[in-house]
Amino acid sequence: MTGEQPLIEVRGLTKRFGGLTAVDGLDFEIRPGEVLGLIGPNGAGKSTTFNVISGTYQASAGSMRLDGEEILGLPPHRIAARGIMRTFQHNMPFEGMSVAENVMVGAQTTVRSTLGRILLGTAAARAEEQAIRARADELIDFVGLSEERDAEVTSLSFGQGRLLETARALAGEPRIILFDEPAAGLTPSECDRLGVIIRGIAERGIAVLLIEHDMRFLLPLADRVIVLNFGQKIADGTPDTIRTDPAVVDAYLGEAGGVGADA
Amino acid sequence: MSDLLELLVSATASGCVYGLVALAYLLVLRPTGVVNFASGEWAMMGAFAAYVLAGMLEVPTVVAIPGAVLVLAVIGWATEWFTVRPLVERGAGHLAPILALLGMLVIYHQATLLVFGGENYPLDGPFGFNRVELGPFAGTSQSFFIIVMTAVIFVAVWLFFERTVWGKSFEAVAINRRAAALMGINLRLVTALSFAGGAAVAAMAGLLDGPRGSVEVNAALPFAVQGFSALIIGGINRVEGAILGGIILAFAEDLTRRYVPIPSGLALGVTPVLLIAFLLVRPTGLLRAKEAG
Amino acid sequence: MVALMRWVGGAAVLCVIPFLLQPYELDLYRKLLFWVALAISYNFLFGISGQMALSHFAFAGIGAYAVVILMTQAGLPLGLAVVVALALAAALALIVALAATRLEGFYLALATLAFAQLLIVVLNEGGSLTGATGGLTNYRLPPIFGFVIGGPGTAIIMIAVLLATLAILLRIDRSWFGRACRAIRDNSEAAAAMGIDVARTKTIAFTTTSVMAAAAGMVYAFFDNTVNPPVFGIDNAIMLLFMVIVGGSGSHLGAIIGAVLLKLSQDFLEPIVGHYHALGFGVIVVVAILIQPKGLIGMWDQIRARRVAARKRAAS
Amino acid sequence: MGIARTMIGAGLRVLGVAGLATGVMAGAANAADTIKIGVITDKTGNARFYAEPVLQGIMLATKIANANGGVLGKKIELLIEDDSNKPDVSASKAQKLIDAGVVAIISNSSSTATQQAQNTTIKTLIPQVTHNGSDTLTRKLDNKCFFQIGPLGSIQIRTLMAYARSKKLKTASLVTDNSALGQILAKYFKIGLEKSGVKVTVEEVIPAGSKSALPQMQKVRAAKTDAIFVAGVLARENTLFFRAYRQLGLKQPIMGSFNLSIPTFLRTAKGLMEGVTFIDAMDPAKPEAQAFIAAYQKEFGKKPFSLPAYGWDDMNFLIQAIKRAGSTDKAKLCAALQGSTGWAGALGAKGTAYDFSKGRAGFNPQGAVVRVIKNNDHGPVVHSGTK
Repeated sequence: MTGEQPLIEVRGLTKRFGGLTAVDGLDFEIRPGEVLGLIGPNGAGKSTTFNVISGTYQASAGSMRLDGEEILGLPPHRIAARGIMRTFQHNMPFEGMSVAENVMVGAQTTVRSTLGRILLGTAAARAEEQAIRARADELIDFVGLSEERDAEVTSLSFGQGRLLETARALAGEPRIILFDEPAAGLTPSECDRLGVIIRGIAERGIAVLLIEHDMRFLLPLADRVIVLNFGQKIADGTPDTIRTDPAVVDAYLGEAGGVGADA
Repeated sequence: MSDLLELLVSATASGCVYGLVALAYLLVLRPTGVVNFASGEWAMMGAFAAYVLAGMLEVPTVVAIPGAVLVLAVIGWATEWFTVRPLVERGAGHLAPILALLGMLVIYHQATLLVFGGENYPLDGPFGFNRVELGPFAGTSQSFFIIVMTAVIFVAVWLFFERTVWGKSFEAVAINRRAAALMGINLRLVTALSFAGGAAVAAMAGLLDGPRGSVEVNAALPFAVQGFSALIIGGINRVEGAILGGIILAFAEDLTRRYVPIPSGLALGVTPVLLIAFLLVRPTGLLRAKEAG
Repeated sequence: MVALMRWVGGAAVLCVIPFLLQPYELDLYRKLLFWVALAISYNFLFGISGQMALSHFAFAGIGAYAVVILMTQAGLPLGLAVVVALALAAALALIVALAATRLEGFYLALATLAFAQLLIVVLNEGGSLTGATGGLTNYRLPPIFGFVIGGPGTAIIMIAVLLATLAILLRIDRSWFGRACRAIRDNSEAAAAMGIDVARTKTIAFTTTSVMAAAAGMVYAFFDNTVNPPVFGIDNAIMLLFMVIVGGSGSHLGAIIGAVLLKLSQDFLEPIVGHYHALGFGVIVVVAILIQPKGLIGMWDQIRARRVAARKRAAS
Repeated sequence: MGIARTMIGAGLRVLGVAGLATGVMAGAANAADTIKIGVITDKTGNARFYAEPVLQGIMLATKIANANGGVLGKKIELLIEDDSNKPDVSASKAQKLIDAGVVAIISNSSSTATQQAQNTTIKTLIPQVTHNGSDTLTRKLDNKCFFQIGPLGSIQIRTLMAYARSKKLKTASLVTDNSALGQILAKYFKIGLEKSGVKVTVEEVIPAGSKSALPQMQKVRAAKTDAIFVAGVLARENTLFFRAYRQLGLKQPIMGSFNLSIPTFLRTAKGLMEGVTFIDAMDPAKPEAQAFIAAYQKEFGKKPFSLPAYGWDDMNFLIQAIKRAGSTDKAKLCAALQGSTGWAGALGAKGTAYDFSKGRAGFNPQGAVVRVIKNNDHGPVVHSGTK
């Protein structure tokens, strides 16, 4: 894994809001199939990092390269088009659509048929639509929402909503998925299920960037963890090294008192 | 020069009317996020309420004006209670209350039309239309009455928001409903009061304008359009924006009609053009929101 | 194949009706078709794409005026006039869309309302070009392929425009484009995160549906052989909005039902209950929004879902 | 007290109209035995405030005709349709009436709506009558069976000019509103003024929904014209005009179109209109007008303004033609209407009659009168005709 070329290389990523520097010269990289955790206390700059990467915020400085190509500063839909998909901390389903349609929206970046071809109803366009539907079905099965395939999304539980977001992000055939605190609000059993799914995603060769608060969820899942504090990276390593890193314990884990102990 | 000064008095009075309708929009919009296109109907109904009290029941003006305002406040309150509240509590989308109020617009309009017909009714101003000269400024007593009343209303509303605990809680709701509810603010009451206040202010606009031309059902749509145009120009976040927008709009209209050599029919385009320009170039209006916190 | 048969069958039924009607009924029928065609495209714009634009009737007016002016004053043959008028409407729609689709919710409503108002000012002040407040009249639909088109003929042309509108919109609605539009309507931030170009999608939806409105407007211009400003004003724009809401916004069938119901109630209820009809109309709209935000179609779905549930319970 | 009076008044009005309606509908027991006449009126739109009084006149004339035994031995049955002053609806309603078998249609709505309805009636050449004053109605479409009985805008201005000749006008201001009729009247006022050698130096529009007419009237004041001509239709906006006129201390004579004859102005612009001259189509001194006034007074217990007289003439114009045609066949009726030259109605100056020899707009060019507002009422006729 370590031998592979990084998929994404972030260098000197900085985001300032007025006088406040929320993210300060952050460097990191992710490789295909890697699960990278991003942790830190509240206000450490995790969410800001996330929003800058996904294109919601404009970075103040820095660079982000995908396969060596600079993509920092592209608008969100272009970032997504490069294969960087995300989930939302508060689920953001498309409420007027069924579960299957929600997942099919995720396949937007894979679409090749033009509107003209759709109007003409060409065989290729129809085949593509079939393929999108089939893929959505497959992903719904993968995350375990088969029963709810045709349900209104408003009828889903919060945990099911999280699974839907995951399936939706996968439908875009992403090279990397960004998870924004995926375990927040889930029951322990739902957490376990999500953990298995995230592992499964990584095994498909998709990189995963996880922002998480819940160490019990994150540490067993991550291949590598980056710790932020006041917008700066204070540690970067395997979960085991992070657990014992004095700076991390000092800034964050110390107070939680052996959070990782039972992992 | 004296022409210009006289025109400015009249335009300021018109701008005050626009500003009051804009304020009616704003009072509802701030805490609820709902644009109430029925504000124009409220203004028209306020004028009719004043006509019923002063013109038909022959109640003295000092009673008729607050009476009409009160009637509309009750209508505003009721409107909130049975069209907006159920939607908000159900968590309906942000467009649903706007559309429900559009439906209410039709109800208000048709109900008034059924009662009063398409006729025009005269409404007397308390001081008539004598020419008054204040230094270099000349205008009718009604114009000065409009300006003074509007100033009083805006100062009162401004003081309410800036200086009272109640006003602060409105502001808190405007900034963040959820946080405000957590702080123990009664969202329902704030919302209901916003509608009552909005309707009351709209009624003032209607009954102050009524004596100039006359009272009629068809006046509602122009009120609605002029009011939100003023609101967009001034900015949707500040009480001062409403009156500023109103006066700018009235000046733009009247000065164009007076001094720009285009057919006066084309001068009608001033309002939509200004509105489009502001929406595209500066959708926040001239006055921005104060920084939260 | 079955689908095609169904379309042909539907078109045949619609096209036979005009020959069975009395002249007044025929006139109502084609005006009803005009409203239905507009409601279908407006539903795509408002109900599916989530853009609360109030310019839809204005574009119908642009189409109607453009084709008449090009034909009678520029002397273009009908076919060319139609093409140029459509291009003109598309260009205008694109300009409005590029500017207005950046605006959200009621801001868009205000901007498009201002545009619609501006159009009325221009039509009223257009002198002999637009016929000013009186509008344009005294023109006729020239023979098409040698056929002189009468009342039923204009109805059939309207049916063609209506079905084309429906077919195109159904097809794109059931594709990635329709999903993109719905996604933007429901949550534009999440839509962008899924790789949807929000501004571009909205612009395409706005321009396409506005051109469809213009096409319907062109046929309308030959119903009474008159175009005048009041028809394309704000009243009818709001009426269209109500049709879509009452029928069930976001649903093609809902838009059709809403348009038929409200238009017919205007024509048939009004003579019976007089002005109370307009009042009742407002009540229906408010009640529809309060009780079932998805309109009549939503109510129907609800009833059906309950029945299915009851049947399941009974079976188990 | 006031409200009680008004409410009772409103109630009486409703009852009165209802009574009239039953009077009209009675005798319609066997539909085949009636002569159906269609009316397209505005009950719910923005032309309603003048369409409703006109409709009163139509119904009154019908009631009286039926009481006198009807026409050709049959009662008249009115089929009344509301178009809300919407042009497209107006055209549909015309077709509806034709299908219902009416022998003629009276259009009592705005000129825009009437014009669109004409495109329907022209197809079957069913007689259509209106009192609308727009000059373009008989010119834009060559509808051989469309007749206009109201004073055209061009006649109004010629009458006003004849009256003003003694005042030796050189320049004039022209003020109107943005309603369709207001615009059309202004157009013909301008043509008429310029034909008489009067220069129109200021043309102003007071758009619907204005809050003041001061900017426009300042321009009028600055131009120092010899007179101000008013072609506007809207009551509210015209009131703004009179307010600004008073506020700016203007003294020029005001000469108005027949729209100032709408009694609403006497209430909304109360006391502001003293001495204003306006065109009226009714001369109370004319015997035919006196007959109308007497009938109206008997029915409603008060003196009529001129608006119901338009409807009265619309209907009586049709009735006399049906009698002369001896048939309700549309071609014969059409010819009889065309040949109505010499028939005198309640409208028009004393001694004038309708004249269709030169066109389908039959109001006698000498028929309009100029009246003056006096004591906040429609005062005496001070001039009549275009000479």
